[in-house]
Amino acid sequence: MSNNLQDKIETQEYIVNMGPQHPSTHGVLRLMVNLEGEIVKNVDPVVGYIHSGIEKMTESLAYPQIIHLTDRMDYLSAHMNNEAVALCIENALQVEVSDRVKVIRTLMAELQRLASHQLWWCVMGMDMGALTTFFYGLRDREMILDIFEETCGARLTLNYSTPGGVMFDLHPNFQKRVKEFTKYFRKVLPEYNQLLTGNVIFKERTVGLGPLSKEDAIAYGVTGPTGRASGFACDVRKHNPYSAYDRVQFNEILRTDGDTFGRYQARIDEMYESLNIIDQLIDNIPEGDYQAKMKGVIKLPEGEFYQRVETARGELGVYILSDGKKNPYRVKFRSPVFSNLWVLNHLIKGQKIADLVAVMSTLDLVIPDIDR
Amino acid sequence: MAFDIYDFTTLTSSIHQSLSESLPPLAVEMIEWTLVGLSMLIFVALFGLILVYLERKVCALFQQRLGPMRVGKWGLLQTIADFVKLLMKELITPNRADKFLYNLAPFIVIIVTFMAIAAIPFAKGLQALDFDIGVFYVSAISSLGVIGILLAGWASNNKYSLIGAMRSGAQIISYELSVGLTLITMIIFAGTMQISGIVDAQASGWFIFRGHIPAIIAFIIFLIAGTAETNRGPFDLAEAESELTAGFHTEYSGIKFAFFFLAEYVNLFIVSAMATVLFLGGWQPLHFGSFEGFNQVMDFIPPIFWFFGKVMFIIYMIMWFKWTFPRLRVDQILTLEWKYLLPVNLFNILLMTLIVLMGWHF
Amino acid sequence: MSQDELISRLSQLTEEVTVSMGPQYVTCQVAPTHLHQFCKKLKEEKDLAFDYLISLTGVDMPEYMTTVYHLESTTYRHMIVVKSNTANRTEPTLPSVCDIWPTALWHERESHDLLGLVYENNPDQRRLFLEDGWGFPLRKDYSDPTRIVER
Amino acid sequence: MKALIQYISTILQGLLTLVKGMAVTGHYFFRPKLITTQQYPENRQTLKMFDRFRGEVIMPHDENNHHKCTGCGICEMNCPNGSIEIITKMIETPEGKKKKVIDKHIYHLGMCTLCNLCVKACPTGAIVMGQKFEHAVWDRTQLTKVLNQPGSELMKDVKE
Repeated sequence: MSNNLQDKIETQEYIVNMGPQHPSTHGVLRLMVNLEGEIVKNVDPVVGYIHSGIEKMTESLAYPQIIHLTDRMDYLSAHMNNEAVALCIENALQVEVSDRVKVIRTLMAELQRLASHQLWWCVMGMDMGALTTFFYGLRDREMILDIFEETCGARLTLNYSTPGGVMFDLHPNFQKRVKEFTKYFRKVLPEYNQLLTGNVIFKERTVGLGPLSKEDAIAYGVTGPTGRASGFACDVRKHNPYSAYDRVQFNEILRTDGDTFGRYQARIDEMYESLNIIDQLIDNIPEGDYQAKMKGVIKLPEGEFYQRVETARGELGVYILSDGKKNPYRVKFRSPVFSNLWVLNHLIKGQKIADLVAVMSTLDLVIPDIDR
Repeated sequence: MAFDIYDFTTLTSSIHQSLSESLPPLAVEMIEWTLVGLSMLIFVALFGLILVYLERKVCALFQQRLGPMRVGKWGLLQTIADFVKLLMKELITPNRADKFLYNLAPFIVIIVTFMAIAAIPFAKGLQALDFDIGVFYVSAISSLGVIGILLAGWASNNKYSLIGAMRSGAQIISYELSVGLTLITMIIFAGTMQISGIVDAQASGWFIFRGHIPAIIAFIIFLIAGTAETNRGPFDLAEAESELTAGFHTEYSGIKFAFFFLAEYVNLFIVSAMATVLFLGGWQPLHFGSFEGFNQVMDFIPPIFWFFGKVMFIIYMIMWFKWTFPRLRVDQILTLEWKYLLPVNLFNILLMTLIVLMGWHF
Repeated sequence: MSQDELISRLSQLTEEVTVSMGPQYVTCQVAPTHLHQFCKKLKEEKDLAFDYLISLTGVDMPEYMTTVYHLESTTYRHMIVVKSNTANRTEPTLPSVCDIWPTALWHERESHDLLGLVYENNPDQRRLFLEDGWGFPLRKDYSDPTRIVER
Repeated sequence: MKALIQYISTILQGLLTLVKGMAVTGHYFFRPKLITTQQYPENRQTLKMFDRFRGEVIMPHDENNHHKCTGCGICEMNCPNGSIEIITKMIETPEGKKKKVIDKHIYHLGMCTLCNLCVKACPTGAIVMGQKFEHAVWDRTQLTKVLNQPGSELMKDVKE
């Protein structure tokens, strides 16, 4: 009888559908999680819920108009996205921008990186269940957004870089505000460490979780702090300097552990490096034009152009194929999050559901950057 | 009707007498039970609302926010507005849910919390049930709540709910052990399981001072295990918002959800009240050896304020835990219990027994 | 390796490749039949060591379909561009390089989704963003009168 | 014995890190003055946006109901989203010449991404970015605005 019953019981695969609406996917990412009890057996990300067809839209837009679309890819590193397209166009046209523009762009990029990492930090804490971190991170990020708003007129979708320069000159208050911010933030960052980094529960949950080897990081094309935590030297700022990165001293944060805690620590360390870069530049912003002379209608010469920049999440590549008209023939954005996402399954197999959330938040996913 | 804020036995006995004069004993019994039940009901509803408001304000202050500010002065009426909203919401039952169990679960949870609250001594003479095994009764009843959570998770026909319920089951079964062992530690010290007896024994000094090292260790363990018992703070795996959306009560809406919500806060009160009774002297005021003037000032504060002051302090501590720490993972919760709390607890019992035997306490 | 050295070194690698200097990087044009073999060599030759596939782009030229590979060596920090064309527009087929660089798996899937390029031996050629049966929006002849407004 | 000491020290160290974390939150709990949130609709009067804030495109008019828009259509060309439509009309100037002037400068706020390209491109500085940020309306059609006021004219000294 009992044998008979056992035969009748069917064991089904326990597939939990995380998303597209789920608190920890930070957007409309859907994960089909195959579970065995608490253990994750397989994760299949399903993307495309917020695909906006930016690559197709660019084919019918003029070059200066493309830039504002890139704000909407990785909205947390909007300035770096703008900068990438602007640099690519300048590169193709052989336009030399003034030193002032270069320094402004670098400063803005580093502020943006800080803002992005702050948001990542507070969301990471929230995913781990420490809700208070969320408010502390946002509190500090607000200061950077105010700086942006004062200079660029927008907080998130900056659209600040234009081909040949920047949209506005720096606001007179800019230097004062940034100095205030760096002073304040250097004081607050140790608090971040006290609250979350050193916490025994946090350490227990992250150290040794989801390790990614250097070889795998290169093979999967995992860049940014995520890749650098595994030892993959992929900092474009260091290896292919653009804007003013060749004139500042900073360290490329390279770690060897490559686990969740390593990725966490890499970002915390990067915040210090960003503060260093800002400190080096903020007092010597050279005078000059904030916008180089450009033609009314920008036409790129025939050919293909590629520009790499380092966003807060990794390497962004802009590939423009031009046929000499005022619209590009084909634009491709090699977005960092698109490549970083797919390593998730590799990292999470055999771990628990709670770990899935932790690993996902250290990959620092921004969904519109996947879907573009 | 005699009323004495320092001793409620006069009030209760005068009510009993005035009723007995005109009514047969059975009717007196019935009326008294109804009165007690009603006052408990009102207390739970009111205190739940106050606790929810407090939690929102406290967490807002931890997070540098203002918290509810709109409804009433400083948002004082916010929770009442929320309660009215919850009352008016549609009760949704998922299509393929087990209807009977699904509807039963919130009632189990709320009834169990009511049963436990009966044994809590609010002040001298203000206690509904005073068994000679009171501590045992509270610990036995409070572990029944997990049945409601398990039923809710299973009957919802939701995968998140089921995972949450299973986690909750594993967690509460483990932490029941720690709570029980700390209770035993303190029972050894008090020499009685009767709650009123335990409180009376602390008239000369709270157990946490008199029992020194083992009592402090037991207090810390009780706080940790108690937080876990209430499914709160770093132990809120059953709900685990960022993992399981809302865990076992994902599918509940309206007043059924409110029952779970209320039960969580009443459980919080029960755990804090038990900690108060066992470690902080229940409603006994704070006395320091021979400082007569100080002791008299302390005596002047009515016991009911002493009791609620201590309870609020412990509730504040538990809220502080919740709004500071990240959540533990399910295997770490079990590790913490079985590898750390249990051995320390067992050792602590030995230590306490030794101290009681040798009379090394104050 | 400087770019001139790269050109000569790459030309020696196989005969079926035309190496030229692009606007920024050395560009190799390879026939689809030899693409996989060529890429394998690019990764495995000790002095080339192109172990990092930065970007994989499908392009629809009106006459043919192209896939552009941007490669970098993490040891030597040199970059090249590899291109491969297929003239067949109804079923444009290229060999997959996902066994050489695993990241190509999803870049190829994206390219397959948006341009209809088929990558042989890619184990996961489901649509990525769009539903089955949708057209290929990044092709130049794609038309969608309801969703695309011509300017 | 060594294992026992290690066991106890892990417990104590773990507790210490927890207390450290609680010190941070406790620090802020007892300093309600540091609260940074604002009560938005209540502080509307004192809320001032930065002067470069991009809220919407507006066309400033002077006291004589004159604006600077010549109707050249450069903003329409520069707009990436097609949120600006220029409708011009021909009028006869007092000298008897025919002249093209703006009839309606239609602006779809619902399609606008506030990228500032039109303002930057405008040769006469006729349109600027406004400070208003409360754009919620009941009906989508209310988001389509005509920027030049009815009966308004081109300023005298604006070169075409």
